[in-house]
Parts: sequence; structure tokens; C-alpha cells
Amino acid sequence: MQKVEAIIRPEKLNDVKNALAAAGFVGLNVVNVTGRGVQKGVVHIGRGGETYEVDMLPKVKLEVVVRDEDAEKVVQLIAQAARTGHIGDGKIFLIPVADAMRVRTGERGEAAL
Amino acid sequence: MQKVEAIIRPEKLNDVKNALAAAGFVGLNVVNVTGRGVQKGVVHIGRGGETYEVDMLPKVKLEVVVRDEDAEKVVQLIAQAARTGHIGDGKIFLIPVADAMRVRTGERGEAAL
Amino acid sequence: MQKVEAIIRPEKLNDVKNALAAAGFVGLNVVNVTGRGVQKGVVHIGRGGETYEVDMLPKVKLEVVVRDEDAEKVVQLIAQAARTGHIGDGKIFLIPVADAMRVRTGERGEAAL
Amino acid sequence: MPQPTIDSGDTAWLLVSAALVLLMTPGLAFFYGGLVRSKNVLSTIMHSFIIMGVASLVWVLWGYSLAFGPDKGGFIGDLSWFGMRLVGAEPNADYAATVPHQAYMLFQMMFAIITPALITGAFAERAKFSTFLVFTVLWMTLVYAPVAHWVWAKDGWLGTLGGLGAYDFAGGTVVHINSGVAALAAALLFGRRLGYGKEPMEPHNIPFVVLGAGLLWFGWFGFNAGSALAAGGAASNAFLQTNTAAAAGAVAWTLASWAVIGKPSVVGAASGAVAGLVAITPAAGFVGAWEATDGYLNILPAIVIGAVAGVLCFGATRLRSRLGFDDALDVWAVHGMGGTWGAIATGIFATAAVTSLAGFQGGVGGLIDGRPEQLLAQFAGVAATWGYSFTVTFLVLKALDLVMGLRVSEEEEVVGVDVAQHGERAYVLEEVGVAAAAYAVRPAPAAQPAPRPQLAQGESQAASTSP
Amino acid sequence: MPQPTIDSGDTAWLLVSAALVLLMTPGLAFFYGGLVRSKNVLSTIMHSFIIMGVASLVWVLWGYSLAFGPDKGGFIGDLSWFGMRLVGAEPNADYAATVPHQAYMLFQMMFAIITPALITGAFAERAKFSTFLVFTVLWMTLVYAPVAHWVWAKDGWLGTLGGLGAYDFAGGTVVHINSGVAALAAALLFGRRLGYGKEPMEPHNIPFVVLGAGLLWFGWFGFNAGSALAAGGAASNAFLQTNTAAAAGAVAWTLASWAVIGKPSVVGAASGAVAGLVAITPAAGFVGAWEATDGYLNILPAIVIGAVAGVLCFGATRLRSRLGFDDALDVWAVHGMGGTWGAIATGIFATAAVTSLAGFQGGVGGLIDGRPEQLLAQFAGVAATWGYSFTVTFLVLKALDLVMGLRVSEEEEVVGVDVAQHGERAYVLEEVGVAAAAYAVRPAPAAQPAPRPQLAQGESQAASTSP
Amino acid sequence: MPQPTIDSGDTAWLLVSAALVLLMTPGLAFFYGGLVRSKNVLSTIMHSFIIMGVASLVWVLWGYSLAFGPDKGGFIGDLSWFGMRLVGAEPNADYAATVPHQAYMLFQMMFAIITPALITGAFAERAKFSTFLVFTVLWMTLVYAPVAHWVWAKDGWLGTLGGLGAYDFAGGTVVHINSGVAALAAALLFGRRLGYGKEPMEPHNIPFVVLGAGLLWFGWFGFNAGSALAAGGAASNAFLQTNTAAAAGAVAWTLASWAVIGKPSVVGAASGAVAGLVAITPAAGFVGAWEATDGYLNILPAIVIGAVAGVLCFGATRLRSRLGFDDALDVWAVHGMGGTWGAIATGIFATAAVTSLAGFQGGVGGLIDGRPEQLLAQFAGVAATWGYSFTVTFLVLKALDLVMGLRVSEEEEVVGVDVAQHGERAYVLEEVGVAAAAYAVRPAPAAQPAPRPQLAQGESQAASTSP
Ligand SMILES: Nc1ncnc2c1ncn2[C@@H]1O[C@H](COP(=O)(O)OP(=O)(O)O)[C@@H](O)[C@H]1O
Ligand SMILES: Nc1ncnc2c1ncn2[C@@H]1O[C@H](COP(=O)(O)OP(=O)(O)O)[C@@H](O)[C@H]1O
Ligand SMILES: Nc1ncnc2c1ncn2[C@@H]1O[C@H](COP(=O)(O)OP(=O)(O)O)[C@@H](O)[C@H]1O
Repeated sequence: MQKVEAIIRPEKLNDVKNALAAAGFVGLNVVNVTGRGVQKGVVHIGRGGETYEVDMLPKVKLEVVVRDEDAEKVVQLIAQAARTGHIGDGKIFLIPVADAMRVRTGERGEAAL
Repeated sequence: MQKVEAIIRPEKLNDVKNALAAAGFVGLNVVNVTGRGVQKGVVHIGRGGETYEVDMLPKVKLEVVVRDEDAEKVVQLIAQAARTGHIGDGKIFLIPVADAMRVRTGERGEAAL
Repeated sequence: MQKVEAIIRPEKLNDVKNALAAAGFVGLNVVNVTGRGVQKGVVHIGRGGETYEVDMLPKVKLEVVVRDEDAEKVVQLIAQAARTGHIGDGKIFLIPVADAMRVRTGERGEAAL
Repeated sequence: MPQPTIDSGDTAWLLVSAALVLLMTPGLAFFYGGLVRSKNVLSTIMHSFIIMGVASLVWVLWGYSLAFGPDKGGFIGDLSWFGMRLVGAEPNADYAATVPHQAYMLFQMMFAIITPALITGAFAERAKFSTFLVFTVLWMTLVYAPVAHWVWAKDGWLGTLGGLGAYDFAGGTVVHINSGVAALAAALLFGRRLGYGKEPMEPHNIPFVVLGAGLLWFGWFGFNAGSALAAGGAASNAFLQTNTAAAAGAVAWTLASWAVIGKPSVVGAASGAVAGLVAITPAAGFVGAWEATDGYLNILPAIVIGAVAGVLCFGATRLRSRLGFDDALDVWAVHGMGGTWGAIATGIFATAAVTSLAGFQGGVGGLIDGRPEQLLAQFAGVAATWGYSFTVTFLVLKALDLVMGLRVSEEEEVVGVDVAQHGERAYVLEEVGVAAAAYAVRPAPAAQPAPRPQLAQGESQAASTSP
Repeated sequence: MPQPTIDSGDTAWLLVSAALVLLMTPGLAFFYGGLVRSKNVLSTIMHSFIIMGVASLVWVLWGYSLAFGPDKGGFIGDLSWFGMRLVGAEPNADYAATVPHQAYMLFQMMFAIITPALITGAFAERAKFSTFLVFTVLWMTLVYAPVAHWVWAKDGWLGTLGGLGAYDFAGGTVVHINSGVAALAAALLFGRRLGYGKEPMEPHNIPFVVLGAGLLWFGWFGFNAGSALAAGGAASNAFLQTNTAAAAGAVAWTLASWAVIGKPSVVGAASGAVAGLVAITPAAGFVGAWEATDGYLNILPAIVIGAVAGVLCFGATRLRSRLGFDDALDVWAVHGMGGTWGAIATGIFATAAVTSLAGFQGGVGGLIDGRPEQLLAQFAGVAATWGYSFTVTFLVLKALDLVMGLRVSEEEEVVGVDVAQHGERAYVLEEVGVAAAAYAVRPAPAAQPAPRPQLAQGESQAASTSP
Repeated sequence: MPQPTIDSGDTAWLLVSAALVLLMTPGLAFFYGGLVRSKNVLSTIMHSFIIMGVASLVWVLWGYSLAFGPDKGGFIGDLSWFGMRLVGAEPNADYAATVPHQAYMLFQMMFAIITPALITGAFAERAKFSTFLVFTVLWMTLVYAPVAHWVWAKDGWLGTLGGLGAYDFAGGTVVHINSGVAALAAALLFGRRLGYGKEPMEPHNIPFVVLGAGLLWFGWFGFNAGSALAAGGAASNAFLQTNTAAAAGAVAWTLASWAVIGKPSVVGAASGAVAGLVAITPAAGFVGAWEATDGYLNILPAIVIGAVAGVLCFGATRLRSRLGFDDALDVWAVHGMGGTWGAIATGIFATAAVTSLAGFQGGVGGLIDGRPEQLLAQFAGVAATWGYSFTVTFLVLKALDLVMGLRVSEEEEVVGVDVAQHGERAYVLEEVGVAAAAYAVRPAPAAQPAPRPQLAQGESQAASTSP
């Protein structure tokens, strides 16, 4: 099994979720992260004129654990739905998973996904 | 070493934490995630009657890095404490960890856990 | 490739970020976590005198995916910048990464970092 | 008309009422601010807050003079009171014989502030700040001042001081229909928010909505009971009608949402209170006695006006949602429709007994007093305001669209208007999520005083800073 | 008794006071709302807000008539003032000779609103909304109206207008003991919240608690000084006693928490102010001069009443925590016990000089004036209210438990009452956590104006929407 | 001087004004609380809130007597009014002939509360709570009481009741310069916050800032128009000047921030309103007519005073940022500099016509009335207050630093003052982040009532608790 970790733009989350669901990949987790990359941040301004320059931007990290043979398909689905072509589109990482369990039933391995 | 990643119901977090501590596993991390699975979400209602249907629900992700030989024990402890038998109980994943370091002392490997 | 996961004190985040950037490691993600370890928590006090004892403390988890040959260097950079020598300094874990993709361009592997 | 001398009680009451109405605008800022998404809350609050500045200045410079100054053909005042000329400490017996003219002008100012602020709900979450400022100045001058003149000024063509005799005690026409219909025009011209109907646009802070509704309810006593311009029976009666209609509106919308969508809505209760307050505004000084002054149903008109408003505005909100135009905070549904219902209800329920108490026109009632013709005057007021406000607002906004542009860029809308237009974000709250579930609670310790709790035993969270 | 003519200053003061007391209920909504967990804040706020609707309607229909209408045996009024019949613009000299009868009725209405709202703190975070609504209507009718009648109505058996002569200037018995004891009954019948004593039930928004306390303190000037029913010396004195007791209560609870639990608590300061205000409520118009009117200790009674209340209610909160019944927001400890102390303190500290200023009974003092018998009247008031309120509240809730059920389901309680009962959630705040630590700050730039900051250099966050 | 008899309208107005000014302190708590980081919000709010307790007690015990009691050499009062001795229901004709002496004392009390609360902005986020409490008591006694005496007391050496004749209608010198200069001394002695200039210290809750500004604006009507001490022409005029300057200040700071830093700031609008209010405070009862009472420019002085204050205080804030001393919430820049400008502007724009309306000194104007010598009196007031307040505040704090220490430990500062000093944290909000993006929205359903929405279909989120 592989864990597909995708760091994407928050505003693309809905598109990606829908694309995955349409292809049968329902189970997933999302978590808010703050990321730094090539992309530059937003500037906030204080009362006395101080500027607060964010060098990190809000991103969303999606985690989907899939069978090895589905990994590439999921990567492609996410990349297509998340791409804008501009800096800041994010990254996808593949991380090996040794085992899984469905808590409700105790099923193990790919049956747990 | 293995990282045990358990996605569980937020209201079960305390039970799981206590079960782990009782068995000697004190160190762990928790992060809020939002998950999608078989389970259906909550409906909120807008002023004009729009409904906001959450298709994702709040979950908690627990991360414990343990020695290989403890991994199965930790999985079982978590599963027992987190199980309700209803849809939405969550998943546990095992992810290989190559090395570890305790920042305070610089210790490496299993000594760092 | 390796994912360096470092759990550190929130107040050390800026130092770590700067140290990494100075050494050329710009890309990274940060997420808020709550951790339990040896360190003891803060006590809050209720109106009727109840005490709320936090047994977990806010930490920050930094994730940087790097080439295998850079992993050790990044671990050392983080450890140096994050260390205070007191309990609660945190842990660093190394997790193997099978592949990566830059969403914007579709580049794969180390080219995507 | 009584000899104009200042009464300290009446002056105290009118100044307090002016302060109360001023507070309604920050109240509105929170009512509206809570309803938008968190990335646009500052911009929404700023709309109301900066109007307290802009509208105050417009009013003391030319607004009051245009609205209440010497009449030009029943349509508008002239500029002879520009910059507070001739607006001094002596009473102006045309308007309020027992308080300084300035006090009357101040009380009116607060209405001129909140009316454009109400409109801003229509274009929340997408308006360009510069265009909004220009719009506010133009709208006050071209729409608010004339309509206020028609209804309330001496010799205005529509009102009771020498006009058609349409009843508007405290601004059902001038404030609520006027702003509600302007909001309709604005919603059409601004167009829908990006993602409208697809993405959730859930209120981001409902406690703020209730805070705003609470401040509005409180301030509305100044709005309506202050409009009696004296502290006596008429003010007490207006106060009673106001509170009762607010109560009925809150309960009615809550029950309606319960019946229709299955749950009693908190936002609905707050909205219903506002709807009831809107509807009673034109009526507060004219209604009160259903049959006779000793009747068991004396309080029924206020209950009916409020309850119908609650249900009607709830329905109008749903209608707006189905029609699909994006009046973001339902200004039309609540103020436009609620105000219209109130104007008509005033024609139905006004009674001579109460009307004469208010000192207006020496006691003429409405339909239930056997004077259906009062309804005609009310319809005239409604129609004139709908027509004029919609047309002029539409033209002003159309022109501004061409000259300056109405909306922020799509990019700015996605990022949020707060950061994009104001360079600020509303909240910087530390992450406290899971921590709440990470506690162990202990009951209060028994007899002996607890040891002074320390940050931690043995070791502290922040050790890093004290080496 | 003076000839009943309307005084504009007194009327202005009473109408303002009524508005101030109305504002206390949203204030209470925030005081209570901040103390609960975030998943139940809307439900808690809604309890107070919808009572503004429900209690207003009950009051204008039958509540005021039952409480203040023509007496039936000293116990309750009849229904001859139903629906505001005979409640008009003329003063009712029995109650307030210089203001319209409606103004007096409105002022009383606001007390009838906040009293049931106070009780809701007992069953916060677990009450079924429908049952709560029915309870409110029944409680106002069966408990509030009679007790108000006993104490304040002409010929009520307990009060100073032809009764035993128990002093309750502004509602220590009628409002605070009454609601505090009802809360005790409710806490016992509702039972503990799920997880009580095991999970943390930490206040979710302490700034809201302080906002509520601030609005309560502000509104309480209307509550107590308004109860003088005229703008003069009695009102000024009541205002002074009120502010002083609030101050002493806030300081005392803060110091007590510092001494006992090691830190000066902010929630404690807010709670202490409320405790002081509760305790001074029955006394505000009767106390003031310790020895002689020129004494250096004139202000001491108010300080003592407030400070003792702060310490006593802090102790009662701890006692409640140890007894283990779940009066969730400590209504009994603060209002029940604070009100009881206030009633007794009134019997101790009342002086003839101040009492006659208030126009009550022509000047009879308490213990320090050599009249220990006044304490007996006070005890009678306390005992009657404790007994009646506890018994009837208990029976009403017991019946409702059988008929409708008091609590939400366990499942709903876990999810939170906001989503479960109202289909809404309080906050939708964007994640902003780590971002705060991710900033680089720069001091204000020097001479030349900064370039207009852009969203980003070269590239923007939201590029995806503008292809 | 008129025969001292109580006027109910004036009394109503003064009591309401006192209540309004009291509300300014919770308003300030939110204005300040929103500007700090979330880990210090409770401590910041607590500073203001507990001062409502502490300062009230100081005032009724010895503060009022020192400030307004029988004069000692023009510098301070004696203790003959200690504990409210001789402060009763009769008017004190020296100060206010138509209201009870207690009402005047209460109104003054509210000024004595907010002044030390203003100072707390200087040492926000790092002050030790115990030291702050002692400082407040000492500062009120050693600084506030004397300065108030100089300016406002009968025979004070600086004011208009037998002194130099410096004009300070409502506290520009006594409240604003006094607190602003004390804040400067405090900022220097407390030193910078840890991380100042390196870490971001962004406001954590800007809606709270605007809420605070709204309450301040509202309350300021009591502050300034209440200072007329009667409900008539002078109060109405002061109300008008106050509102106009607030408006001009809000607009001016907003435009200045737009011009200089590229975006119209919301915090700027709120700060600008406060700056305008500060500056008009000494002038509100003296300015109004530029040339003649029927002039088109009657309102210009208030606009100029407010607008200059907005720009000036914005500049002073930037100057403070560049000078690098850490007056955390810019008390010096806004209150010190705004108050100084207001004092001078009063000397410029005062006119005999308005001044005599206020009943002060029978009508003497300032520079534009051809009396440049009034400017000298104003400069004397400014210089005396700057010098005295800075010196004594500095000495008091220096002494406290030696005896108790001014600041929390570094460790406590990193953790946050809320947890460290009060054992409480402000917010426990559940994680709701991503959820907002995880929704599917549906328009309102059509004709048939929707089925009662359930928590979930088939299965529920919280099944675990109901096995
Ligand atoms: N080496 C890395 N390890 C982990 N996350 C990274 C890394 N590099 C970038 N990221 C994440 O990807 C996001 C987008 O990266 P960025 O370089 O701005 O855009 P692009 O992918 O278009 O080159 C960053 O905000 C960060 O969250
Ligand atoms: N393939 C997956 N990858 C990652 N997380 C998953 C996956 N499938 C489910 N989850 C997580 O597990 C949670 C529970 O899953 P669900 O299917 O609802 O229940 P059950 O485990 O009882 O079948 C989801 O909310 C989600 O957070
Ligand atoms: N076995 C573990 N797995 C995952 N995270 C851990 C583990 N042990 C500790 N941590 C994380 O590291 C943090 C610091 O650990 P702690 O034991 O307090 O300090 P130290 O590293 O100085 O021994 C914890 O708060 C927790 O977030």
C-alpha cells in the first residue's frame, strides 16, 4: 500500500475531492498546513505602518492510502484537479505503508482500505 | 521503527491516550483532521433555507512512533479503545520509519523514542 | 528521498525555518500538533476551583522532503536550531518516500523537490 | 403648536435616543459581520463603521439642509442650512418645539447613517471599497435626502406636515423600504459572489449575529420611541409597540424555520426580531388600540405586525434564494419587504386615539377605524419609494460601474476582501483544537487551600527562553 | 401621594432604564455563552434571546395583569389588564405617579424577561429546546407573576404596599432568589452533563464572559437606579450603591480566587461584579448612611454588601462543585445565595434617612437603625421565595419530564446542542494557527511612502481563479 | 448662579451620561484586547475591568474628596468628603446646581475609572498584575486627583472656577494628556516586549477592536455632552461637535493610511474615530461657530479638529514605531498627542457665543474670536500636565520596579500573560478549519417542507455514546 500525500491549494480541495470520489476513491483525510515554497506570501499592515509579511501560505494536505496499483492513478487524478499552472500548485509524495487496519472490524491489509 | 497512524473519533481520544499510557506508551502526537469515508455528515441550515451538507467529519489523527516489536501491540491497544462497532470508527496505518532523533540529547534510533 | 518529520517547540519555528532557508532548504510544511512526552503541561483554573490540567502541549510538526543525501544535514540543522537542552525539545523522524511530483509541471522524483 | 421652549426631560430623551440609534450602526456591523465568511468580516464591518464617518460629514454639511431645509416644490430642501447654518440651540417649532434644533438634527443624522449602512448587506463580500465610498455619498444626496424630505419635512409632498398624509412614524419608508429596494438594485448590478450556490457561504460567527441583533433591538427603542420627540405617553406607547413586534417577529421566524426546515434557527430568531422591528417602525406611534382603549386586544396590532413580518421576511428570504439573485445578507427580504408590510399595516391598524397621542395631524385612524382611504396614502408612499429608490440607485451604480468598477477582482474575491482591500485579517487565534480534548479535569479541592498552581511541575513549557 | 401628572424627566429616565434592563438579557447571553463549550454556545445564547420574545409576549398578554393587576387575596392579580387593557398613557398612581402607566409596565417587563433567562444557566448544554420553551411560559405564569405580586403589587402580602413590609428595592427576592432557587431545582432534575467531573468543561470564550459582565454592569444602573421610578436623589443614591457594590464584588472575588487557588481569575472578576450587583439589588434604595448623613463611613454598607457577596458566592460555587450537582453556570451560587445575602443585608443596613428618600413607607430603617424587626420581614421574604420557587419549579419540571422529556439525547449532547437542536454551528473560522508564527515583521518604513503592497510579488496565491 | 433645585431632566441626562461613560471602560477593554496577541487578551481586558472595581472604590473613599473637596492651595482637595461624607442628595451649586451632588460625583467617577485604564495600553502583554494594581491606586491618588483638582475643582489653580482659565470641557487635559503622558513614562520604564520588532505582534481580533471603538463612540456622548451637566442647548452642541470630530477623525486616518501605506485600514478607521474623540474632548462645549452663528462654516472647527487629530495621531504612531519605544497600544500617540492638539485647538476655535451657552465664565472666546491670550492658558494647562504626569508617573513606577518588579518573567511572557498570571486561556474553539471547504451547498428546497434533517442518514457521528 502507498500513502499519497498531496499538498494543494485550499481552493482546489473541492475539485480534488470530487474527482477522487468520481473515480471511486472515497476514503481520505484532510489537514490544514502552512507551507513555504517558491511562492511569496501576503502582506498585512499594522497600525503604525509595520508590515507583517507572511512567508508561508495556507495549504491543504490530503492523505489517501491506496493499493500499490492504484497509486499512480490517484496521483494523476489529484494532479489534474489541483493544477493551475502557477507557482504554488503544490507537491505530491508517495510513502510506503506496511499495513492497515479498519478499526470497526479489525480487518487488515488492503481489505481495510 | 514504525509510525502508527490512527485516525479515530475525537470523542475516543481520551480513552486511547489513557490506554496507551497505561501500557507504557507515553510519547505521541495528535492532530485534527477532517475525514471522508463511508460515514455521512451533518447538515447545517442557512437563513434562506440553504442546507450545508458536510461530507467530511472531524477526526483525530494520532501518531506514535514505536519499536517494530511494539507496533502490533500498539495497534491492538488503539483499536480496542477506539472501537464502537459503528461506521466511522476509523483506520490505523503502519508506516516504516528509517531513523529517529531526540532533539534534546541528539540520541538516535530506538533510543530516541 | 526521505521525509524529515520534526516535532519541535512552536517558539523555535522561526529559528528553524531561517536555518533551513539559509542552507537552501526552502520548501517545507508546518502543521500544529499537540504532543505528549515527558514534559508536563499547564494548569488552568475553573470558576468553582476545578483545575484543568493539560497533559499535552502544543507543538509544531515540520515536514521537509529531501534527497537521501541531504537528509542527515537537514536533521542536524533542525536539531541545532530547535535545541534548548530542556525536556520538551521534541523528536525528529526520517520516513522513506517512494516518489514525488510537482503538481504545476508534473515533474517526478527528486526533480520535484 | 406649543410655544417653543426647551424641556430638559424631552431633550434628555432625544439626545439619549440619538445615541441609541448611533449604536445601531456598530450593532449592524456585527449583525452583518457575523453572517459573512471570515475572510470578509472586516470589510463588512468597515462598511458600516466608515459610514458613521462619511454620512455624519455629509449630513452636517449638506444632507440635513437638503432633507429638512426650506422646501423646494415638495421634493427637496435648499442649501440654506449648509454647514449647520441656522441650526442652533433654539427649538425649531416646525419639527420639535421642546428641544434644541440641533438635537432634532442629530437624531435625524443617526437615521441618515444607518440607512446606507443597511444597503451594504447587498454587496457584501465583493464590493470595491473606493466605489462603495463614492456610492454612499451619492446615494445619501440623491436618494436619502429627497425621500426623507418628501415624508418628514415641512411641505414634503408625501408626509403629514402638509403633504398627502402618508404615515411613517420612524422610517418604515424612508429607512427600510428605501434601503431594501436600493439593495435589490445593488444585488442585481453587483451580480453573484464567486461560487454562489456551489460553495457554502455559511455565517462565520453566529454569536456576533446575535450580539448585533441585541444591540439593534436596544437601539431601536431610541429609533421608534425617540421619534415621539418628547418623553411622555407617545414615547411609552411607541416603546411598547416596538418591543412587542420585535418579540413577535423573533418567535414567528423561529417557529417558521422550525416548521419548514425542521429546526428552530438561531440566526432566524435574530433575523425575526429585526423583521418585527422593521415592520413596526412606521406604525409605532400610530397603533395600539384595536377596538377601544380599554379593550383586551389592545396589544394585538403589534403582535400581528411583528408575527406577520417574521413569517413574511422568512418567506422572502427563501424566495430570494430561489430566484437566485445574490442580495448577500437579504436586505431586500427583510428591510424592503418588512418595511412594505409595515407601511401597509400602519394604514390598517392606525387608530385616531393613538395617532392624536403622537400629536400627528390631530387624530386620524386607518382601516380598522373606518378610514380605508389612509391605505391609499400608504400605498402612495410605498410606490413612490420603491420606484424612486430603485431607479436612482440603479442609475448611480450603473454609472459607477462604468467609471470605477463595482467589484474587486476575482483574485481578490478568492483571497478575501479583508486582505485584498484592507491589508488586514480579522483573527489571529492560536491553534487550540485538540488541546481541549487533552485535559484531565479535577473537582475543586477540599478544605485546605490548594498550593499555588505552577506552570508545570519540575519543568516548564517555555524553558527555551530562560536558559 | 402626589397628583399624577407626567414628568418628562422621570419618564425619560424610566424609559432609558427599561432599555438598559432589556440590554442585560443579551449581556447575559454572552456572559453565559462564553462560559459553555463552543459546541453549545448558540443554544445557550438562544435561551436568553428567545426569552426576550417569549417573555415579552407573555407579559403583555397576561403576565403583567397577573403580577400587578387588581389583587386576589394578596397572592396574585386578576386578568382585568389582559392584553394591555387599562394600561395606557396616564400614570397609575399606585405604582408611579409621574410617568405613563405603560412606562412602568415596560420597566417591569424587562425584569420579567431576565428572570427566566437567568435560570437557563442551570440546564445549559443539555436542555431540549421545545421543553425549555414550555417551561418558560409556565414558570413566568406560575412562579414569577405570583412572587412579583407578593412583593411589589398593591396589597401583595409580602411587600411594602400594604403587606408585611419586606424590603426589595429592585428584585433581590423577585428576580435573584427566585431564579437562583429555581435553578437549584432545575439542576437536580436535569442531572449532570455527560462527562461532568471527568471531561474538562472549560469556558470557551472568556472575552465574551467579560463583555456580558460589562453589559450587565451597565444595564444594572437601569435595574436599580431605575427602580427609584424618578430621576432625583433616590435614583442617584441607588446608582452609587450599585456601582460600589459591583466594584467591591469584583475586587473581592478576584482576591479570594488569588488567595485560594493561587491566581487572580478573570472569570472571577466578572462573576464577582455580578455577585455584588445581585446582592445590592434589594438594598440599593434603602442603604447609604452608616451612622449620620455626614459620616465618613456613609459608603461602607455598599462596600460590605458587595465584598461579602463576592466571597460568599465564590465559596458557594466551590461548595456546589463539591456537592456535585451540576448547576452548570452556578445560578444558585451567584443569584440564589447572593440574593439571599442581599435580602438579609437590606434588613441590617437600611436606614430611615435613605429609605424615606426612596419614598417607601416614609422612612423605616433596619438593624443598625435599631429596628431588628425589619430582619424578620426580610427572613419571611427569603423563606417564602425559597419555598415557593423551589416547590413549584420542581413540580413543573417533573411534569414536563414525564410529558416531553427535559434533555436532549446522549448522542445529541455529544455532538453538541447547537448542531443537534438548531442545525447551526457558532464559528466557521479559517485555520490561522501556525501562520502567526510564520511572519517576518518590519518596522514602519521611513520617509518615502511605501509602494502599495501587493498580494504577492510576481505571483499570487489565488492565481488559480484568474487563468 | 441659579438656585439649587433638582431638575429631573438634567438628572436623568447626567445619570445616563454616567452610565454611558462607565460603558466606555468595557469598550476600551475590547478595543485594547483585540489589538494584542491572543495569549494576552484576558490580561489586557482584565486591566480595564478590574479598574472598574479598584478605581470606583478609591474614588468613593478618598479620590473624589481629594479631587473636588475643599481646596488646599489650588493644588488638591482635603479629606472632608472621605467615604461620601457630605456628598448627598442635595445639589452642590459649585459644580452642578440642578442635579444631586451624588450624580455629579458619579459622573466624575467614570472619568476617574477610564483614565488609568487608558494607561494600561502602554504596558500591555508584559505587566505583573500585582504591581499594576498598586500602581493604579497610587496613580489615581498622586496624579489623577491633583490634576483633576487643578482643572475642574473650585479654586483649582489652572481651571475656570477661579484659576488661570484654561479650558478643558470634558477632560482633554485631565483624562487624555494625563493618561497619554503617563503611558509614555510607563513605556520607557517597562521596556520592550520580548521579540518586539522581530516577531509579528499583529492584532488578534480586529472585530473586537471595532466593537470597542463603537462602544467608545457611543459612550463618548455621555463623556462630552454629559459634561454640559444639563440637558439643553450646550449638551446638544457638545454632542454635535463630538460626533462630527469622531467622523472626521475616522475618515482622516483611513485616508492617511490609504495614502501612505496603500490600503484603507480598518484598525485605522477605529483608531481615527478615537483620535477625533480625544481631540474634541476639551473643545466640545466651547467651539461651534467659525464666524457668526448663522455662518455656512459653523461646523468647520469640529471637522478640522477631528481631521487633524486623525492625521496627527497616525503620524505619531509611525513616529513612535520609528523611535522604537514600545508603547504597545499607542496611548501616547493617540491620547497624549491627540489631547495636546485638542487643548491647543480649543484655544484657537473657542467662541464667546458657544462658551456662554455652556455657562462657563460668561463667554470668552479664543484666537479666532480675537483672544490669542486664551492660547497661553491652554499652553499652561498642557505644559503643567505633561510635566507633572510624566514626572510623578516615572517616580512611582521606578519605585515599584525596585519594590515589586514591573514585568512578568521572560518565561511567563513567552507562555502568555493569560495563562501565566491568571491561569486561564481566552478561547477554546473547536477545530473547524478545513470543514468549511468540505461542504456541499444546496439552494432552499422548493414547495414541500423539507424532511426534518437528521444528524446523518443511516448512521450518526456520535454513535459511540449510544451503544
Ligand atoms: N521539499 C518540500 N517538502 C515538503 N513540502 C514542500 C516542499 N517543497 C514545497 N512544499 C510544499 O508545496 C507547496 C508549493 O510549493 P511551491 O514551491 O510554492 O510551488 P510549486 O510546487 O509550484 O513549485 C509549498 O507551499 C509547501 O507546502
Ligand atoms: N483510504 C483512506 N485513506 C486515508 N484515510 C481514510 C481512508 N479511508 C478512510 N479513512 C479515514 O477513516 C475515517 C473512517 O472511515 P469510514 O469509512 O467512515 O469508517 P469505517 O472505518 O468504519 O469503515 C474517515 O473519516 C477517514 O478519515
Ligand atoms: N514515540 C513518539 N512518537 C511520536 N511523537 C513523540 C513520541 N515521543 C515524543 N513525541 C513528541 O515529542 C515531543 C517532546 O517529547 P518529550 O518527551 O516531552 O521531550 P524530549 O524529547 O526532550 O524527551 C512530545 O510532546 C511529542 O509531541
